[in-house]
Amino acid sequence: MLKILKTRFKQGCRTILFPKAKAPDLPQRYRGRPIIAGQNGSIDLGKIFFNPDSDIVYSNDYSMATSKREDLVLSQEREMALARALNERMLKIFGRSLKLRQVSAGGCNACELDLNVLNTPVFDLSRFGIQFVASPRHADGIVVTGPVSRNMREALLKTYEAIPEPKLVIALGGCAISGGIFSDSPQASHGLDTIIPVDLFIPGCPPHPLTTLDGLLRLLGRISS
Amino acid sequence: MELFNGGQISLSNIPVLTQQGFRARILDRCHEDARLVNLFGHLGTSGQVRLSAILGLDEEAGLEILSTFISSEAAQYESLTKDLLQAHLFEREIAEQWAIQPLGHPWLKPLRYHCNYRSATDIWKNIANKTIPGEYPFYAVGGEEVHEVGVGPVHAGIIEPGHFRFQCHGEEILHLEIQLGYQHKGIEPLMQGQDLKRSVLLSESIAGDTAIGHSTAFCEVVESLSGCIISPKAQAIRAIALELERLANHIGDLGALGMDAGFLPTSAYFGRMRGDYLNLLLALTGNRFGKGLCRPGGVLFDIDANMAGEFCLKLKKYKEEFQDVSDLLFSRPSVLARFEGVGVITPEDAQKIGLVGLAGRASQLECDVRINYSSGMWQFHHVPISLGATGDVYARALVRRQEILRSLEFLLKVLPSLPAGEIFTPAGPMKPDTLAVSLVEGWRGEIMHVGISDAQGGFARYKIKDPSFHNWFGLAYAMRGQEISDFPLCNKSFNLSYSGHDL
Amino acid sequence: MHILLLLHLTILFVFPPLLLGIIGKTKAFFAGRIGPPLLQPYFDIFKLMHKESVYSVTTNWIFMAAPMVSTAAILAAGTLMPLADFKPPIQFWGDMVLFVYLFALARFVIVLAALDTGSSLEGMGASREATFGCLSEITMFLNLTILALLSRSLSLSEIFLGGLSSSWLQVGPVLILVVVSFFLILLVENSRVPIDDPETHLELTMIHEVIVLDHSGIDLAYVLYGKAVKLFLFASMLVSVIITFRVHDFLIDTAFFFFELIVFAVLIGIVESTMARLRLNKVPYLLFSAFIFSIFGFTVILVRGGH
Amino acid sequence: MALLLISLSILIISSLLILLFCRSKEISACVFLWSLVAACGFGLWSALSVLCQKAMSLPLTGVDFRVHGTIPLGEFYIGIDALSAFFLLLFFILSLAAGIYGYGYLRDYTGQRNTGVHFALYHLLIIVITLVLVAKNAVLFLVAWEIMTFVSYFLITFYNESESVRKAGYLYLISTHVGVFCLLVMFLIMGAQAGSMNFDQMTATQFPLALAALLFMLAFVGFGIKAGFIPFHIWLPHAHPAAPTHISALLSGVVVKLGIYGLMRVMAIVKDFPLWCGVLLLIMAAISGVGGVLYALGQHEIKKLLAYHSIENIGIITLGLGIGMIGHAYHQETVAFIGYAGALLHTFNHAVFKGLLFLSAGSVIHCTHTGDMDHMGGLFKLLPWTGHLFLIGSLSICGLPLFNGFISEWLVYRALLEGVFHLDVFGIIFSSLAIVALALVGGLAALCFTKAFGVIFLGSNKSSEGHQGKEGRLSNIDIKEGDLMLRGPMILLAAICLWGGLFPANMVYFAFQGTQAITGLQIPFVLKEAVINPLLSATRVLSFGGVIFSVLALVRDFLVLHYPVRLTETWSCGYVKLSHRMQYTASSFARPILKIFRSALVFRVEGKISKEYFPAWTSLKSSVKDVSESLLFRPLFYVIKKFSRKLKWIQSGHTQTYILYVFLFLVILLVWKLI
Repeated sequence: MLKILKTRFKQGCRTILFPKAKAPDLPQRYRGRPIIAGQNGSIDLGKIFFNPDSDIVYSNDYSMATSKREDLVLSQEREMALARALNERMLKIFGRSLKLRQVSAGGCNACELDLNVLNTPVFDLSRFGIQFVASPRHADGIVVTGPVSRNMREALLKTYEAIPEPKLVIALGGCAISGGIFSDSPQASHGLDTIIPVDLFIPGCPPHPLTTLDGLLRLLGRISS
Repeated sequence: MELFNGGQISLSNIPVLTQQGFRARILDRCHEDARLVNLFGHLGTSGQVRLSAILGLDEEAGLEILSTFISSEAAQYESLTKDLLQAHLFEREIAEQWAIQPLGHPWLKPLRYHCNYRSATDIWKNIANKTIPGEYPFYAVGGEEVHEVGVGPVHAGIIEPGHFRFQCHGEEILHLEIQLGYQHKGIEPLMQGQDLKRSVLLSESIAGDTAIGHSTAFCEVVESLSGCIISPKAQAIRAIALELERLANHIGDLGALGMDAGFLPTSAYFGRMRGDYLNLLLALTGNRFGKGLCRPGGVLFDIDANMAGEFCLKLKKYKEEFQDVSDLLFSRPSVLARFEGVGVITPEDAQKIGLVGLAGRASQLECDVRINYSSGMWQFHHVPISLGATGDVYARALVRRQEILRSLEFLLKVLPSLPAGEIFTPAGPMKPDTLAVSLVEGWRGEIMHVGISDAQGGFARYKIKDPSFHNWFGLAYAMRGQEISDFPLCNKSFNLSYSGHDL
Repeated sequence: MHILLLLHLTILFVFPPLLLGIIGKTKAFFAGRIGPPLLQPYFDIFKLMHKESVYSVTTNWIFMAAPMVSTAAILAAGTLMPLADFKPPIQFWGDMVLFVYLFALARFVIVLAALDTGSSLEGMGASREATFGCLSEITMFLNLTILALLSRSLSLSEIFLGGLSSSWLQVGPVLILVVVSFFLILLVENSRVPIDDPETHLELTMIHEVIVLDHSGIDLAYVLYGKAVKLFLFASMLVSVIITFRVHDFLIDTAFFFFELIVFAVLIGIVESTMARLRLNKVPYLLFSAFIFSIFGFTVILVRGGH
Repeated sequence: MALLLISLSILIISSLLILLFCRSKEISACVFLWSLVAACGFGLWSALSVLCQKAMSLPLTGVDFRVHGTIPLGEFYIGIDALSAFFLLLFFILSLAAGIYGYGYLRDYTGQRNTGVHFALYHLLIIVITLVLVAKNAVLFLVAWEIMTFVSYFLITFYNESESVRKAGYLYLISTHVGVFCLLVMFLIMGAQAGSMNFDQMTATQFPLALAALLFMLAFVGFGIKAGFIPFHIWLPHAHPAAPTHISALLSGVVVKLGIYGLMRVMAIVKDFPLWCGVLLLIMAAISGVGGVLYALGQHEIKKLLAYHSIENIGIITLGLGIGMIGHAYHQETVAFIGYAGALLHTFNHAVFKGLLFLSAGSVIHCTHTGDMDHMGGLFKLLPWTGHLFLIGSLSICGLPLFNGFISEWLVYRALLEGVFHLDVFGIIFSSLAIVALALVGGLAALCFTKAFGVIFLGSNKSSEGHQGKEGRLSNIDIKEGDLMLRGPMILLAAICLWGGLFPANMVYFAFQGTQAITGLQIPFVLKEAVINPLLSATRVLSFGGVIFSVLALVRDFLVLHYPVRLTETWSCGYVKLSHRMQYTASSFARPILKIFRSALVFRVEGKISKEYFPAWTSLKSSVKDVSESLLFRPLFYVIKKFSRKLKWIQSGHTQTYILYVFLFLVILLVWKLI
């Protein structure tokens, strides 16, 4: 008991104060939201791999989640439209309590791991009333990762079906949004929104936990742009 | 024919045996001191399927390669599995990929549910057209009193999909069969072809948690084929990243083990500490999983003296923290009571199943690529092998703890004395019609990539083997006679990759 | 008098989910995080009331009715339990038997509802719940017998409202044993660590969640609420045994009672943070030791002649 | 009394009529049905009229019917006191229900047996059981008892085509005859002491304590075998499943209870026993209760499970009796009264809900053609009536509030708890151990019935795919609910269960009447109030619960208006192809608890976990072996068999020898009369 307390005080409370305070700085090399350099280009956040050896210039900005698939396409002309809060009725229901079920549908496990990170004390998703639950019956939405492989498609639909209305769908990571790196494979599909309606797109390979958190909080109206 | 880690051999130099000779040779060698490291098929020049086996001679740091041809008319051969358990999944894989029947295979069931690579009639009558992984002939214990528990593919936790079918009576598991394939994306065919830039990205996504391990293996194959020798600094940075990856995952696993044992503090602390290492990887590579670091010819990100110093400082602090928290975990009797004696794999079983990596070491198998097949950085810095004695969850946790400490020591030794030099030397074109192998000790164990180049300078066949491929059967076997409520804990102690298995 | 009864019922209906919130906060403290808000259980219940209910085609009305029956049974049991100085609305000689049997009824229907889904996962939860439940019931009865013997009453309200006031001085050790045994029973009955971990959400290890894996919407809200009330009732029973001291000032006593309950919830949080779970096949040993504790207590009374 | 005689004569006449018309199935069945209804109606009327006699101050009053010198040493002397009336009440209710059910059940019977004979035997059984209950002469009692044994033997072996049924019948005969021997000795001693074989004189006689103890032991064994105390129970789980359903119900509900009646009658006659007798009864009760339910948990066959539950409930009844005797020995009449009343009430309640359970189990077996629970599943949708009725029976037998089982268990608890208050250390120890045993029995019974109900009626059918026809499995098509003749009796019994749970006052009052007959003492009005009032308060708690339930249901209905309900599959982790094996079996459900009690049971699991990497086909089977059967009775029967072989010379087979035996018997009788 004493040992536990001692360790506890050595560890301290590590939860970041985000969104009330600014999020901790991300390192220089972090590849966040791309900067549109040229005048002619448009970049689809759902299709890029955030790899360093591409022509894209990346900024340090982690907020990238959007409510609509087309908002992920960055272009010179307009400001990026980040995710908007749910409507008032949905916010009344989910504002303080949102239970999610995660469905891993053919990804590489990186998105899953960084989603798990949100449950660690640092990000502490539970303080917003958001929690991951075992049964879709208890859930208010699903977070889908991976390119929805052919073998997972039916299981995904079953899970979606099992969740009581009203429900949310969140596509996490480039693979879920567009098939990502696997989009050439006959085993993968080309975007979750071609299968079920999606409420939140969180791009990245995998998305940084802050990107995910930022997206979720925007959806719940905890961060307004 | 002898090969070494990172070596290559012209296709024409690979010995071709008769089917009987092939079988006899593998069985002979594996009943002595060798083990089956890889067994795969690829198309021969005349349209026949060529089976190649790679045997590992752990003590001599050598690999033996041999092959045989299977004619496409009589697509069958006598199964190895009935005499050599290690071949079990390899043969199922071959049967699925090439529609070749291993005669007498005791457990011939589909693996990933896809069309075979030579467009022949499936041995399961076109399994790929049926509703996917629903049709699977599970082993069933008879009697009306037995019930089955099916878990997955959508699991309770945030983990990858797979289906576990338990035959239970009360809480006792009579038999567990694991059916995977849900994560199948067809990576191997995608890797084949000319676009190496795309292939390296794919290699980072074979298993997201082992991005460094797999991309290193891929780069080594390409470098071997193109004769590119990378600089010591690049080797060092790869090794550092690999160890950071190991640290992050091992610590995360210890946290998850604490979680499944229901011990709250350590699971929270370890969960956070895992993030520290991921953040180091983020600082180094710009990605929390190290995606984008390894490229054929070296690495894309440098560690300068500043960064090395900063890393060292942080790692020292992290080491202290780790010791505190792991002491807490390993000193709680209530935790140890959960760990001990659960999911035991005896050394004999481990050897027969062919466990590799961490799970093997927990069962006293001395298998560590960094030591047995050392290459690159590992030739200069030896990491002592960490062995467990009991082969249970406790041993697997303990091996993790030891490896964490040893990896930290390694990093603290390597970081201050980084070699100078370039980090990237562009690789040239690949030698045609050549086979190259590379072995990397990922955090789960032995990763093996085999690349066979075609005449155009791309890959004609790319074979990936994640350590999980060897170990899944070990997990299923370890659960016999255990309580079903101990399964999540035991599963976590192996923490195998679904994606790495399903490809 | 009617106002007091009304107050009793108000506390019974409103307060219970807060205990879960307090436990959550305590655990968050040990984990070094901020943790869910204190009122999170209320938010969850509110949210669930605004969701549809999904039923399996396998189920019958039992599945639908079970959460209501069990919650009603638990709340009915609450009408027998004195809270602070509030006399319960109903009391009679021998009501402790009804008290325990109402919990048994609640468990019975929930177990049936679990079997109604025809899934082996729920079956697993049902089997565990039923097994541990029937083992904890005997200790429950033995403890209540001891308390009845000490307070010379068969009515919960008389036992807990002053019936034990002199017992701590006379047979303190016995009460300590009873309290320990009660506490273990509380942990088992409410699926807390070390029997079950409310934090893990793995089908194969759980009891509390796997048994209601298929419930959704308002049904799930009832289940969660019923569980909170059950925990509340057990906690107030235990608190009433531990602290028999009263200053006989209505406000102070009431405030003190709530303070005790909060401390108690923190205590549960601490237990959950400092212990790992038992292996499921070891839980019967825990129950057995709870039984042994109360047998010891009982023996001491007989030897000391405290009756 | 006159009513009862009318009832008896109806039965006698109609059984003769049935035999007369037994060629015609329709007529005999029709006569059977209406005579049964009439006879039971009159019988119930007579029993109720005795129980309701508020003015009855003396327990043994009632109008007697007496025919002198009809039997050697005895006379046809019958009379109804409150104890008899109480048992008559439950007996007529159950025989009415079981009889109607039997009518419905056998109407479609197409086998070899003559149903007319069966019906006549059924009437005969009612007659003799009535005689047992109202006999006021020991010889009459014994004669009726003996006839009853034979009649029930013939009824059990109605399906005597099968070997197991015949074996069960023999086992029943042998066991009960060991009992009858004890009873004969007991009554002879009583008669010798009292100088008469009439119960009246016996009651008036004072028995010395040592003799009382001897009598108790004889009664304990003699009636214990009938009642099925562990370890005398071995015939019971064999005989009950073997009999046709309505006979099982009657056996479990009434015939077994006659053992209890006998014990109570002996208590009424002898009154003062040494303390240890009560303690022994209490211990045996605890063993029977816990043992019965544990054995029940290990059963796979529904009727066997129910049969073992009879043993369990006999245990609960006897707990009440035991604490009553202990209380009486301590002169703590409060404890004694409540204990006896609890025992009586539970006897009644058990008869009702066990009857209900047997009848509904019979319906299930009738539809599915199997008794193995692991072959059933999902029947709630196919057999909604039977399912609901079985559910009510289950809730009652588990003693859960709202149903009658709770009331009688509450009384037994109350008696034990009063025992804790009123007795000395010794008494406290035993009564509190009995509380623990009762709590354990209650918990285990709940476990057992969640298992039985859940596995039989809930989930999905375990034979729904690909297995039809194999091992006598059922297919869904031929599962149909029985008609009103089958349902009606069950509905009647279920209604009594609910009525007894919600309005307990009447039945408790009747039980007190019976108690007065046992103790021969007047129960103070205050005590009656002190027992009945709390039960009324309990009803208030339940109605409060009912109000809460309605509020919750209203809230739910309101919400469902806005968020409608949706139907889909059971969540199965997203797996595509489910199998019926993916649900809990009865055996799996009970395994954890059986494992915990494995030291007390012989719990065997056949079929080992294969250590092969790729195991070949194996199968698993578990069973609970009845310890007393294998350890006690098999050796005992062996000895008896050997012994009787040595006595074979008596049975010489020559007519002359038998005539000699008859002659000798007559001489002995003559000598007795002359003395």
